[in-house]
This record gives sequence, C-alpha cells and structure tokens, in this order.
Amino acid sequence: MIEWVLDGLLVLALLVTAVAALWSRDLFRAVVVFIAFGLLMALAWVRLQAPDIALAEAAIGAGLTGVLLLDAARHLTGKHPDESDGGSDREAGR
Amino acid sequence: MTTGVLLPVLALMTSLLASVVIFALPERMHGVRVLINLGAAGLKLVLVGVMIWGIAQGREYEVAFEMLPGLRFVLRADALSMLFAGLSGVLWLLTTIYAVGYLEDSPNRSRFFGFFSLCVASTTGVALAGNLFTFFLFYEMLTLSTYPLVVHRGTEKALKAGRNYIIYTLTGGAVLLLAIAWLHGLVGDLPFQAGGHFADVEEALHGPLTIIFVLLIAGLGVKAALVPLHGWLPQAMVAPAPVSALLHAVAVVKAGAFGIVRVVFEVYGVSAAHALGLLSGLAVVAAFTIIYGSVRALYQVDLKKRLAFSTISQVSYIVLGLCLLGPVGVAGGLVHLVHQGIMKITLFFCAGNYAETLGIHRIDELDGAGRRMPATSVAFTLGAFGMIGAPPLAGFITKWKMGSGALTVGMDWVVVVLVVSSLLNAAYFLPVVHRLWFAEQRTPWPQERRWGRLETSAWLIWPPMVTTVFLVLAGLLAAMPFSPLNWAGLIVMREVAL
Amino acid sequence: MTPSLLYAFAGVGLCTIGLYGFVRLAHLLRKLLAFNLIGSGVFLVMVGLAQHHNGPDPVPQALVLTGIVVAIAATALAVVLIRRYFHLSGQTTLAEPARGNDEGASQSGEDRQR
Amino acid sequence: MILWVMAGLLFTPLAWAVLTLLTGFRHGRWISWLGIVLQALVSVGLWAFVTRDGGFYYPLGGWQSPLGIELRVDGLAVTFVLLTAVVAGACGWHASLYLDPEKSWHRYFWPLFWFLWAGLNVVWLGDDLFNLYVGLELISLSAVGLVALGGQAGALRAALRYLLAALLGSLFYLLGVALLYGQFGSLSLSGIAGLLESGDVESVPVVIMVLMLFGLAMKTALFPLHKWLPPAHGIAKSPVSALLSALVVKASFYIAARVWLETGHHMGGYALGQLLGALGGAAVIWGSWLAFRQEKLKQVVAYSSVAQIGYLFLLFPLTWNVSETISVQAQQGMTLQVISHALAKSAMFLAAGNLILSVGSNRVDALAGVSRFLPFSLFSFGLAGVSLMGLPPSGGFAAKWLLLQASLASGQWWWLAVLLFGGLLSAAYVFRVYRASFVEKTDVDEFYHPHRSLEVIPMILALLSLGLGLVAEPVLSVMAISFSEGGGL
Amino acid sequence: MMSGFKNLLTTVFCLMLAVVLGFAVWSIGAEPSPVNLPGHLSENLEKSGVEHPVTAVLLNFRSYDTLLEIGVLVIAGIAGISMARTSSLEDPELRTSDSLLYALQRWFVPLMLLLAGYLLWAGADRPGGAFQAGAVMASTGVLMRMGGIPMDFLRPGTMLRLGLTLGFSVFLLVALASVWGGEAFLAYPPALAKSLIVVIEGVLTFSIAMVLLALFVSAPINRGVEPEEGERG
Repeated sequence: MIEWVLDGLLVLALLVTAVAALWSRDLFRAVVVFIAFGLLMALAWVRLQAPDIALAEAAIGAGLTGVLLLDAARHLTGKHPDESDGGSDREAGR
Repeated sequence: MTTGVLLPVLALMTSLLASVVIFALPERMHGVRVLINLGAAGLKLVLVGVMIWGIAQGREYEVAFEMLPGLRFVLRADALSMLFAGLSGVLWLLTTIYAVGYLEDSPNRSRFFGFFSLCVASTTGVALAGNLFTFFLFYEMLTLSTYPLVVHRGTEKALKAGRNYIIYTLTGGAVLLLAIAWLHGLVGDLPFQAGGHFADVEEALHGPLTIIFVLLIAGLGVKAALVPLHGWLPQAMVAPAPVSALLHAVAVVKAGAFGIVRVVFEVYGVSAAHALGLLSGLAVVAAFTIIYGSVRALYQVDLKKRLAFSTISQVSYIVLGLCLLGPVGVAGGLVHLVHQGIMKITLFFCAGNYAETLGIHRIDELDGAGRRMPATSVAFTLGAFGMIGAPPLAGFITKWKMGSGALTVGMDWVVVVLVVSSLLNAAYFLPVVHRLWFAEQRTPWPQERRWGRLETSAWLIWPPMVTTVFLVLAGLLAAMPFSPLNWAGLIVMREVAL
Repeated sequence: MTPSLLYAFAGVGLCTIGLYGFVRLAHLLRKLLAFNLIGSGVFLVMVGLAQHHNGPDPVPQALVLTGIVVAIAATALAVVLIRRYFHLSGQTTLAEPARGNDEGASQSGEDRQR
Repeated sequence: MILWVMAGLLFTPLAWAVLTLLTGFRHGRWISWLGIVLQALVSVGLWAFVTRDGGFYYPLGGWQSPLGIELRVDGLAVTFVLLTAVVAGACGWHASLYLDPEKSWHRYFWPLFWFLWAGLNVVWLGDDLFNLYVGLELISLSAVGLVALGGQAGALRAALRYLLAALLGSLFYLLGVALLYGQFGSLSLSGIAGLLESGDVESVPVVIMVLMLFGLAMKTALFPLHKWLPPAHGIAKSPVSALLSALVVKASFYIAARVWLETGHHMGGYALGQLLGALGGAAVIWGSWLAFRQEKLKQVVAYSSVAQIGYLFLLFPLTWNVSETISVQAQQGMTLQVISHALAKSAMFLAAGNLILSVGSNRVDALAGVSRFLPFSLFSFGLAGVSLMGLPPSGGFAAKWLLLQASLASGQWWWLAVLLFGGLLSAAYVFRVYRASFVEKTDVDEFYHPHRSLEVIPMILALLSLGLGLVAEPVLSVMAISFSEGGGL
Repeated sequence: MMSGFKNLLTTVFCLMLAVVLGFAVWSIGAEPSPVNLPGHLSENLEKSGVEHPVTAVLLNFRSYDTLLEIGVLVIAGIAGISMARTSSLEDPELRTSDSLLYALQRWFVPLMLLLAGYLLWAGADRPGGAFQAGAVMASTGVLMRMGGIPMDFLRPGTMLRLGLTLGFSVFLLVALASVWGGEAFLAYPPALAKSLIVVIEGVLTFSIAMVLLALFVSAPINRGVEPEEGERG
C-alpha cells in the first residue's frame, strides 16, 4: 500500500515538475526545474527496477543535459553578445 | 536483326541522332549543321521510300518490346503510317532547306535545328506507332519538342503563345492518357489492326467505350484544332515561318488528325464506331469546324492568321472524310492528309517569303507584289486555287472524292458543307490573289531586302516551287500508282475493312 | 494494475505535456526541454508497459539506455545550433525576420507544424 | 562470400566516415572516390546475389530475432541499396568538385556524408523496429549537420527547424514501437507480421499504426507537416539538397510502407488509408502550386519534392484490402516513383546548382536568355522535368501509369484526378523555368561554364530517370523476387 | 485570431492524444504479450559472456544498435565542432567563473573520475557500464571546464578527432574481425566474448566522454561565414 502512495506521489511530482519546467517564466529557473525533473526520473527508474537507466538518467539526463542547458540559457538570456558584428555577418551574407 | 526490324528503327533514329549531334555542335559551325540536316533528311526519305516499296509488295516491318507488365512499345510500318511518314519525310527535307535560308544569320540556330529534328523524329514516331500507348509516347514528345520552336523568338508575344500552346496540348495529353489508361484497364493492350477490335463487343462495354471515344477525340482534337479546341493555333503564328509550316502541314496538326484516323479505323473500327453512333457526332463537329474556320478566316487581315484559320477548316476535311462510310469518301479524306499538307506548306512558304523579302505581314500590303516576286506569287496563286478546289489541282481531287463518296452513302448534307466551304475558301483567297496581280502598289514595301537578280534568296524560292509542282502533279497524276490517291485506295482496301 | 502500468500512464502524461509545450512554446530552448520531456515519457511507456506482465525486462531497459544516449546527442547538437543561430541572428525563436529571405515560410507564417 | 558483401555494405560507410574524419577535405575526396566505387561494387554484388538466389534474413551477431537483430535482404531492399549507391555516389562525386576545399568546415562534409549513407543502408535492410529508429536518427542528425555546415543564420534556422521536426517525428515512431513491444513482446517486423497472420493476437489498437505513420509522415514531409522541408532543401548546398530530396525523405517513407504492407491489414484501416491518400493528393496539388510561385530556383525544386512525395502516399489506399494484383501494381508504381523521383530530383538539384554557379544567382528570372549558351545543365534540368511531369517514356510516367491502373482497377477513381492534374501542375512549374531561359531581351553575355564533369553528372542521372520507363520491366522483375521471398512487399 | 484557433486545435489534439494513448496502454496492458523475450534472454545469457543482462543486450545481443548509436554520438560531435571557431574552442566568458565552481571541482573531480572507473568495472556483472561511466567522465570534464581549466586537447585537430572516433573505430574493428573469424558480424567467439566486451566498453567510455565534452565546449564563435549559394560575395 505504502508503495502505491510513494509511486503516486512520484508520478504526480514528475508531472508537476514537467509543467513547471516548460512554463516557468524565467528560462534559467526552467532549466533548474528540468534538472530536478531528471533526478525524479532517476528515482522513477529505480522504482521500475532499472538501476542502469537510473544511473544513466542521473549522470546524463540530470547532470550533463542540465549543465549544457544551463550554460546555453546563460548565453541566450544575456543580451546578444556582439550585436554589431553578428549583424554585420548577416549583412555580408546578403 | 533483319531489315524488317531495322528499317522502322533507323527511320526514327536518323532525325533523332541528327538532333543530338546538332545540339552538341557549337553555334558557329553552320555549314556542318546544314550538311547533317540535309543528309539526315535525305537518308530518312530513302528509308521511307524503301519501306513504301516493301509494303506495296506486302512486306511487314515491326519491332516491339515490353516496357511495363502488359504494356508494349511497338513500332510498325503499315500503309497508313507510310502515308504520313512519306509526307513528313518529303516536307521535312524542303522545310529544312527553307529554314536554312530563312534563319540565315539569326541567333540560336543550333538550338532551333536541334529541336527541329527532334520534332520530326517524334512525328515519324507518331506515324510508325503500332499501338495507342506508343502513339501517346511520341505524341507527347512532339509537344515538348515543338515548344522551343514556338517560343524561338523569345519575345513577350512568342512566350505567351508558347504558354497557351503548352496549356492546350498538355491538357489534351492528360485527357488522352486518361482515355488510354482506361481503355487499357478495360480490354488490355490494343495494337492497331485492320478493322479495329470492337467489331462485336458486349453490351456492358458500350457505355464506357462511348465515353472513352469522346475522351480520345477530345485529347487528339486539341492538336487537330477541332473547334472549340483550336484556340492555340492562330496564336502560334508568331513562330518563324518554317515552324508555322511544320506545325500546320507536317507535324502537330497532322499528328492530331492522324491519331483520330488511327482510333476510328484501327482501334474501334469504322463499323463499330458507327454502331455506337459515334461517327455521326464526329461528322457534325468536323463539319462545323470546317465552316467556322473558313468564316473566321474571312475576317483576318494578317496573312498568316488567315492561313491559320484556313488550316483549322481544312484539317477537318480529313476528319469529316472518316465519317463517310464508303471507301470512296474515306479515301478522299485520307488523301487530304497529304494534299492539305502540300498545299498549305506552299502557302506558308510564300507568306514567309513576302515577310522576309518585303516585310509584308498584312494582306492590304500585298498590292502589286506579284510583279515584284512573280515566282512566289505564282506558287501562292496555285496553292490558293488548290485550296479552293479548282480542277485539276490536288484540292479538287479531295473534294470530288469526298463529295461522290458522301452521295453514294446518302450523306447529302456533306456535299452542301463542301460546297459552302469551297465558296468561303474562294471568298478569302481570291481577294489576296487579286491584290497580288491586279492591284497597283500604292505604298513602298515596309522593309525590302535584295538578293541580286533573284527576287529573294534561292534557299527560299526552291521549296515553294517544288511543292507547287507536287500539288499540280498530285492532281494530274492522281490515277498513277504510288500517287497519294492511289495509296489511300490501298489503305482503304487493306486496313479500313469496310 | 501494477506500479509499472502506473508509470506507463505517467509516460503518457509526460508525452502529452511535452507535445503541447513543443508546439506552443516559441523559445528554442524551451522546445528542447519539451522534446526531452516527450522522450522521457516515451521511455517510461516502453519500460512500464513491457514490465507490466513479465517483471523486469532487460531488453526495453537496454533500448531506453540507447534512446537516452541518442537523445542527449540530439540535445547537445541542438544546443550548439541554437547558440550559433543566436550568435548570428540574435534570435531565440524560429520566427522569420521581417524581410523573410525564403518565400517558403514567409507565405506560411507559423513555424512549427503539428 | 556473401558475408563479405554484407560487410562491405554495412561497415565500409562507417569505416569511411572515420577515415575521412581523420583526413582533410582534399584527401577525403580521394578516399571517398575509392569508397564510392567500393560501395557501388558491393551493392551490385548483393543485387546479383539476390537476383540469383532470392532474398534472405541475416542475423547480426549470430542471434536470431526476436533476441537479436535480423536484417532482411530481399529484392526491394537491394533495389534501394543499388539506387542509393547510384544517387549518393553521383552526389558525392559532384560534391567533391563542387564544394570549395578552402573552407575549413568542408572537411566535415565527408564524414557526415558517409554516416548518412550508412544510415540509409541500415534503413533499407532493417527489419528490427528499434534498429530502424536508430538508423533514422543516424540519417536525421547527419542530414541536419550537412544542412547547417558552414551556414548562415538562414541555413541554421532551416537546420534547426529540420532537426526539431525530425526529432519529434522519430519520437512518435518510437512511441508506436514501444506500444508494439508491449503488445507483442517482439521488435522484429516480420515476426510481428507472422504473429498477426497466425491470428492469436485478436485486437490491436489502431492508434499504434497511427502513431508510427504520423511520425514517419512528419519525417517524410507529408502535406500539412511539410513546412520544414523547403527551407532545408532550398538553402543547403546543391549536392546536399540532392541527397536529402532524393534519398533521405524516402527512408522514412520506406519504413512506413514496409510497416503498412506487412501489418496494415490488421493494424490499419480503410479510413486511415484513405486519409493518407487524401493528404498525399493535397500535397501534390498544394506543393506544385507553391513550387509554381517560388522566385528562387532551388525553392521551386524543393517544393516540387513536397508534391512528388504526395504521389507516394497513394500507396496506402491502393493496397488496403484490394486484390493481390492491384496491390502489386500499386507497390510497383510506388517503387518506380521512388526510384525515378530519386534520380530526377537529384539530377534537378545538381543541375540547378550548376546553373546557379553559372549565372551567379538563385533567382528564376536570372535564367533569362541562358538557353542561348546551350548550358548542358539546362538540358539535364529539362529531362529531369520530363520525368517529374510523368511524360513517357520516363520512369515517372511508368509509375503514374501503374498507379492509374491500380486506382482504376480498385474502383478508387478519385485518385485519377490527382494523378492527371498533378502532372499538369508540375508541367506548369517546370515550364516556368524553361520559359525564363528562353526570354531574349537580356544583356547577359558573361556566362561561366562549370567544370565538364559537374555538368555530366546530372545529365547521367536525368537520362537514367528518363530511360527507367523503357527498362521498367526488368527492374520490376527484380522486385518481384521480393514479393515472393520476403513476404509483404 | 488565427493563432487562437491554432492553440485551440493544439489543445484538443493533445487531449485527444492523451485519452487515446491512455486507452491503448490500458488495453495493451490487459493481455500478456505472445512472445516472452526475457525468457529467451535468460536462456542465452551465459553464452553472452557477461552476467548482467542489460549489458549483455547492449553489447552482445543488440550490439549493432549500440554501434550505430555511438555513430550518432560521433555525428553530433562532428556537427558540433564543425560549428566551432577553428582556432580554438576557448570561450572567454568561461574564464571568469566564480570561485564556488573552482572549489567544487577541486573536491569533485577526483571523486567523479573514481566513480566513473567503478561504473565501468561494475558493468560486467552489476548495473553500470560504458554510458554511465562516460557520462560521469564527461560531466567531470565539464566541471573542470567551468572551473576555467583550458584543456587544449579539445582543440579541433587530429587529437580531438582521434579521441572522438577511438571507441567507434575499435568497435568497428571488432565487428570486422568477427567476420574474419568466419562468424556473422559482431558474433564474438565465446571464449573471447567477455574480454572483447570489456575492451569495447573501455574505449567507448573514453569516446563518449570526449564527444559529450566536445559538444559542450564547442562554443560557436565562428567568424568564417559563407554566403548563401548563388549570392556572389
């Protein structure tokens, strides 16, 4: 019985974090929530008796993807790094 | 590989290879190009001649292989195809000579002559096609290869004409394809054969067969310029004169008419088509086209336009001829395939000469041109009289045969049509002739060019001269063996199976 | 009904949420997040459904491992593309610039199809 | 012997990817030429083998399915392998002369190119649904990489849009596979088909089929999901565009067709088939219309791909619950359409690339007066156009003919309209290009003639697509093998 | 309002999908699957050379998938570095990173490398294996990177490319060698199976780490832009 409650809560948390990860206003926070989601996924895999996936999820899903996206988010949210020559690049193309 | 297989393939290849070589040639190598053109044309003529002789002896020329499951590619030379192949062979040679003179020192000649030969190659294919599918193959090839000729000048007008030409012909092609595919689905692959396939067909197929027939005629009627599908033809006049000659006398329009002949005689069979009550409808359409074309021709001031509408009316003679159930009338219709070709090409050559030498395009500018260009004008006059049907010229033979044929099968109304159209022909040709010879030149020629003593370039004079001789002889020697009429008789005897 | 099936249903939910976000959100990074959510959902369905009857099944687990690696590869590539795109155009969405340079999309304004 | 042939087929592309990655563009060029020849030989060898002894299943790692991954080598598969060898070889050859070796990023062209080729072979031969998924991802990622290679903002936008569409599509497919695994506990397509035939699985939710087909249709750019294709194919380098249009979109379609033909009778439905057919028809009409309206040459060609893909989807309605002969006719028509379109479209893109190189502009109007210079590429373009219009004797015509017969015989006459009208519309956009080239009132006199072999390659491809109709009989007879041996297709 | 319509459509579509999918999962879950794959697997497990079933599937039964999947990784890597500035993958912004990270990495890096090693070793008979180990190694590298350690070996050059393809090539060679041995592809001789798998896992770990790292650090600051085809200039 207690497992059922556990699983139910976990699933609920998964869905909630999923929604939060997509629709939280600040991109940076969105990514952080997504990392949390990854960790929850790892838990889910444990519950599904899939330790390999759990490890992979924790390392890749949560860890690496998270860092990657965090870094990207930091680049994108800041104002365009070099507006001028980025623009000039575009002009050169035309 | 016997000659029986070889000859049709070779006849096709001569012009095909010629076109490939010509495309490969650089623009400036004019002499070589002319040589190749004439050589190929001559060679083809010889081959066709051999085949005509052989067929007269009753030989068979056929080559076939399977392209798709149940779909065969067939080249077959029979009397009917020779009628068309012979015509196109002769006229191709003349038109080539004429075109060489006409396009002297104008740009893009390599392109022009390349597609020119390609167009003739497809015409030969149309003539030699042994079943509907093969016919369709070359019919579409013809469409594609004539487009560049129509738009050759590259002017806004030419491009517009080309667009309409393509829209008309490709749509017609689609309809034709639908009909052929449907027919194939119903009864499988149908080789052209004497007397057709549907001599005795069960009731159930009558409905579909009727619809298919209508579709077939509609598809072919576009090129044959049956009213109301004729719209593209007058516009295509912007093309250079040799091209118009080709379109009207040799290739496109004839391909349409020829296709209708094949369908009626060798797919359905006259009797079956009649039994399905299809011929009477076709006859009415043809008759209407004849009258309509002539009437429209009356109101044209542009010489080539007038000739164009006259073509529309004249080609329908052939179609009308098919619907005359007796051997005589049918022969009359068939022979017009050749006669109309010879006469019309003469007229177009002449019109081209006037345009090229004196810059004349409108009829009212022709006053007194007869004195300036006697040879051309004589040719034009004879051609015109032929069209009107004055004995003993080619046109007379046609109309005589058709008229008497119609009377024998009791389709008297056809005679009325013939008489009326002849009167109309006279009405729109005689004024031109009158202007040529009897009117005084009032204004100076729009833009005159001189070729020493000759009235115009020799390249331009000879072709019309030759065709004029033909149209006279075709009339005088109609009874001789191998004359068009005689050959048409042979076809009726062998293949129409009335 | 076993826990596995419950997780399978969770997977379905994730797929739906992810798809909705994938279509609706314009920002490329968010689209990417959505893509990863859908992926996780699919993986959950795969394992959950398979293990519903015959207990732990290594095959789908192995498949999911492969799938995860493919997903990270795609994500990483996408991030690189997005960052370069942002660097060159200063944009973070696929919306065409005002003077769209290919008619293809300018006459069909909406950029994602569903 | 056959083992080595398979080795060549599956592993040379991968090995060549590594080799070319370790060398630069110039050396990679030589290595790649060698590899292309090798691949061609191997493909012909396999083809010969199958035509002699019929199709067979090849268990990788010696593990039979369902435990291991089996490859299915039948007539259809080898036909496509051979097609890939021809088209990809031509594109590679063209690219080796077309791309500028000075650009530092072109060194990465060859590895991506070879990975793409490897992925294609995986898909043609694959029988394991998950393995097919991996193959699809292999193809998509390398294709995206090729589109983005050294690109501008525009190219990157196109690449990103392509990547997202492709990823979403394959996820849908994977979801379908997941459900299938849950249902059958097996991933082998032929195995599942066998289970369905044996009939001990009574009800399969249709949603599985819908999901897989939806995903694959998205990757194939079927009508409402086509918007990603034209930008990507239009903006990539011409050899790349040729590869994408000729082969890549076909891969996902091929899987869809296989799945449908093997399991459609149990897992599909009449409505589903008709829907796919209708979308295909819409694609033909709408795609051609847009192609007619494009101003850029390559965009015209790209949209024409959207239209031509539409024809392929007539396969679905024409093979569901019809007599064997009709179904075979439709399958043959589909196959011919795939082959002829692959040849014609690659020819068209390569020719377009040459023309662009010559006149120095991507616009259609820029072709004004070009026909005066007798550019070889214009003829290639034209010949390929004949095949797209479906005029005889091209392969396009043969395909259209078979589809016409199939729809007539199955009484689904409404597809006739699509087939005929589509042909006319394609004529419209092809002739628009000719027309532009015939315009005389221009002052273009500098006209750059590209390297000879650059011009020869598209001509060869165009002639092949044109002549396909004439030799359609033997080609189809090779596939007939597969109909007997492989079951299904 | 057009977009409004689209949104509505999307919503409806997604809801439908949810319902249909849920139903499908339910009905499929109802009856057991005809094929019992785990059964097959456990029968053949000892032939595979490793005790851990997942590893067996990944590197023996379905090793072809794994091979291709590494290919996918390599592709991503290639495409990534093809965007990178050619001189170096340095991203100046990373230089100036906060001290927290710095402290973090000093403690974490050795630990994580240790973990990676363990995972790799464990893979044979217990959960764990190349992917997890590779991922951990990669994240270690990322940590070092963010800590501002230059890591010159990530310059796009022969070294990097070798690193990217090492695992893949070894895997490929094994596959070909198996043909040489007269077996089918990727059919390891039973005697060597275990050792081969271990070797493959080792190199794979390394390459996976390399690829992921390269992808992470290839910050696209590429000045060289090519005009779109046909736009002379």
